[in-house]
Amino acid sequence: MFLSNSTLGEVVWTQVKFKVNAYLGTLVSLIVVQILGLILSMNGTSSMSTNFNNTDFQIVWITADTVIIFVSIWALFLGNVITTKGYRNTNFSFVTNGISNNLSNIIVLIIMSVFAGVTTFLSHYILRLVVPLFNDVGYVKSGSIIDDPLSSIASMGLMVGLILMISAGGYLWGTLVYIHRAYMFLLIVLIITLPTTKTGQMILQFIFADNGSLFVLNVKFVCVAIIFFVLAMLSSYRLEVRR
Amino acid sequence: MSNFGILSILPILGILFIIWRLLRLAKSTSNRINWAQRSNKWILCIYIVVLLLAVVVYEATQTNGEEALTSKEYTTFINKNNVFQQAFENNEESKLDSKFLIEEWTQELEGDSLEVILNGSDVLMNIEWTDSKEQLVEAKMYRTYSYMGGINMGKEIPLPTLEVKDNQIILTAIPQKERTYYRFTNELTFFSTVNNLDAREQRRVIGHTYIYLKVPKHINVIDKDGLQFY
Amino acid sequence: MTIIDCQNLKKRYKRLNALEDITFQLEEKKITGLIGRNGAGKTTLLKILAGFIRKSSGDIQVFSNNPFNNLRVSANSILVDDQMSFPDSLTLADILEVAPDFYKRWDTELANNLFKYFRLNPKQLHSRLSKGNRATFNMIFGLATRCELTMFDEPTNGMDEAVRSDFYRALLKDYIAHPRSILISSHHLAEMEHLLEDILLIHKGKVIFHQSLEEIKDYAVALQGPTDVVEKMTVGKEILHTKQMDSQRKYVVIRTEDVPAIEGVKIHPVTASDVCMYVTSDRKGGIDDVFK
Amino acid sequence: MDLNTDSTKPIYMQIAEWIENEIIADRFLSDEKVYSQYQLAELFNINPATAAKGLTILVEEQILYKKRGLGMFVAPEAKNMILEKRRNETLTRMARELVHEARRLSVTEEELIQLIKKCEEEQK
Repeated sequence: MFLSNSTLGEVVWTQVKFKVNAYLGTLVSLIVVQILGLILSMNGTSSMSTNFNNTDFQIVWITADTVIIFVSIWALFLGNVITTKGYRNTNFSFVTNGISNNLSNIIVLIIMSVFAGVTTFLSHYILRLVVPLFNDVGYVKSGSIIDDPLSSIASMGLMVGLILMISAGGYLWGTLVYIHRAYMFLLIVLIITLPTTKTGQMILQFIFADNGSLFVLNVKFVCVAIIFFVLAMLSSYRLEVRR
Repeated sequence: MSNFGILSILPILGILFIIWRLLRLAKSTSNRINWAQRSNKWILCIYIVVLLLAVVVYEATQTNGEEALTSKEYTTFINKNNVFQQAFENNEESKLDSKFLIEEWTQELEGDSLEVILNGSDVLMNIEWTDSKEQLVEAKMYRTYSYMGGINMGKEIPLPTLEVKDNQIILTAIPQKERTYYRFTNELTFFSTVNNLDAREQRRVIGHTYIYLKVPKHINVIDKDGLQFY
Repeated sequence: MTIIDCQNLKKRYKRLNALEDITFQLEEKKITGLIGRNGAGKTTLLKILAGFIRKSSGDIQVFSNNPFNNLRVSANSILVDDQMSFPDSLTLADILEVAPDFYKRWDTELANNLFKYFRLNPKQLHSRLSKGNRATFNMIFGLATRCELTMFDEPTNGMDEAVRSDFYRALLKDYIAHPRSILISSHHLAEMEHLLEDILLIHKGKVIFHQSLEEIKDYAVALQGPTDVVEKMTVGKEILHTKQMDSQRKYVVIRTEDVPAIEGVKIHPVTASDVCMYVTSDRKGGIDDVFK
Repeated sequence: MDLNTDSTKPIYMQIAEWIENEIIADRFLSDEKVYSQYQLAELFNINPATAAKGLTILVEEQILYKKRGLGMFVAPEAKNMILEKRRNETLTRMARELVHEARRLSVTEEELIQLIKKCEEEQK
């Protein structure tokens, strides 16, 4: 009798290759989401104005904020959807077990988050090129990759971290929903309670506010993502394949 | 002329060449890949190429546009403005930085009163009372560093026109349309405003137009618009 | 070598006891038929063996490992059933292309040849296949994995007659070329009887018997003759099945034993599939009794 | 070459009979190799273990003999042995059935013998 011995690493790697290939469609949906975000960003995300000597002086900031909000929603959906029954069953049509399935899902989410973060960052340059075509206004020379590589990388990293954290949240949420449907309402409960209760506010404050630098904030994002992933793995360890 | 033409075509040719190479690469990789995925892969490849091109093109063409202040410059400007304002409020004419000086003039008054009229302009005024018995009024107009969101407003916003008539000083703002600047940033504002003090500082409006008058004590200054500090 | 070792295996769903008490051992490189009526627990047993679901109690070893969440079992076993699904982003050809990455013994040639033979469309999506074609594709997938433990759960559901016999033939030829342990569940014993070496008959979550096909054929014997004579003969015997032929003649199936030859009573052997049917029947008597 | 899977006769018996028939028909000669269990399995679309069982019966009856690592061979006396066996078993059984059927149809012994003789003539 010949038994092939696949190590966990091998199986995870094969699953990752398979999943990235199989989930390419989600990246196309990401592009759609980004383009939608870009279109809505054309008028600027925030502006300030003042009146000086009878002249209205206005600066309109065109940032990646709208795009990142859209992409975050996409990330939540992505993390959630790969835990659903259909996706889970297709994974188990090939060699895998609970751990390798989780690990490969996590790696796929990381890969997709990096892709989403970097493209979100770069997509902003489309705005920089397109917006001047439609508006006859002044432009401020803006920090670009060559001018300010460090801050560009930091902000790219922040986008990746944020998207990863949200997709991890979606993944945990989806895993819990798979275990019991009642968890469906968890997200809604969280959305209501986090900003309204004292502890919720404290948690939010701890993560998002009072950070010395963007780097610290990003580290916090990644830590939260890791916590979400670990929780998802622990809670799904004894999960059966329901097909 | 012909030299210039060739030079301007070269970068375009270069970009076309890069696109062609990238498309070739994308095609050869996607040939090894199945049909259903091929359209997805094409879309992704094209999107990435477009993004990279956007960056390259932006970096190459970004020549016009206002320089924005760095936060370091901002801080020094704010400090200089503050020093000026301090000196202005304290009637220390000698300390007023002459590089802010825009215009100065003197005027022989006919009567005993001087009226300062503001026609929509936006200035701060201070008066230094002199012991002179003459009718002569000295006036200086200053503008400190005027920035908003890192943009030099001083350059764009015209100074009020100044009209000196008998015993009147009329400052009329030139009603300029409006001035809008677009500013792009890589940063996520909803994080940077919370976390980045520099960014908050950069959004402040700084700068003013000042009028400094030296007026003999016996002259009555009529200041209907309440420009004066005290 | 023993590939599967089940001891008092139980599986309980919320209200239902799917497996009551399963004890059997499966030797390597045999084709075994897992036979049972609908709801006997065949699918549950196969899913436990494949590591998809957990046992409730008892002991189960596949390749000397508890199969649940076990990578070794997953890498060396395949369960082909009609709920098998593949991503919609992959065409059938793509699936066959990624499979060798997962299954080290994947037989590309066999997969491609079978694929061509059954005229499947390589650009189709798995979820869009008709029921029969899906079963065919799943079967090709299952055979090509060459897994040491290959399990088919009702593989011929939805296949037409020609494909069925082709499937059984393909299974046999591939088995001869590459002997391995094959477990086929079905409630149609007759159509695949010739392929099987052993039969594992389960009923209501319990193993009724696990024997070779020939032993099962010897399990029971049928007596047919005048009602009164047959009834006299079968007094005190274990009756598996009775059927009133007409007003005078009766057909009774009993456990095999030496029956004296009596004039007018014919003694018939009983086919394996009939034995299985009778043994797992809860009713003495048959459908005819309903219409009395 | 089809087996009757629905038949009440076990498959391995049918396999054994088939080989015997082949030997009688001189398609397998003395000391010649017969099909292996796998060849039989393929030929008849049956499980190799079942085919092996058919071969084992013949080995037990010494119609075939095993050569280690080489396979199964036809015993020198195989054909005669089979014919002998058939005579003893098959023919006797068939004769018994014939008589049984004849009695049911009220055919007398005389008439039966006449019938057999007649058939004998036709075969010549």
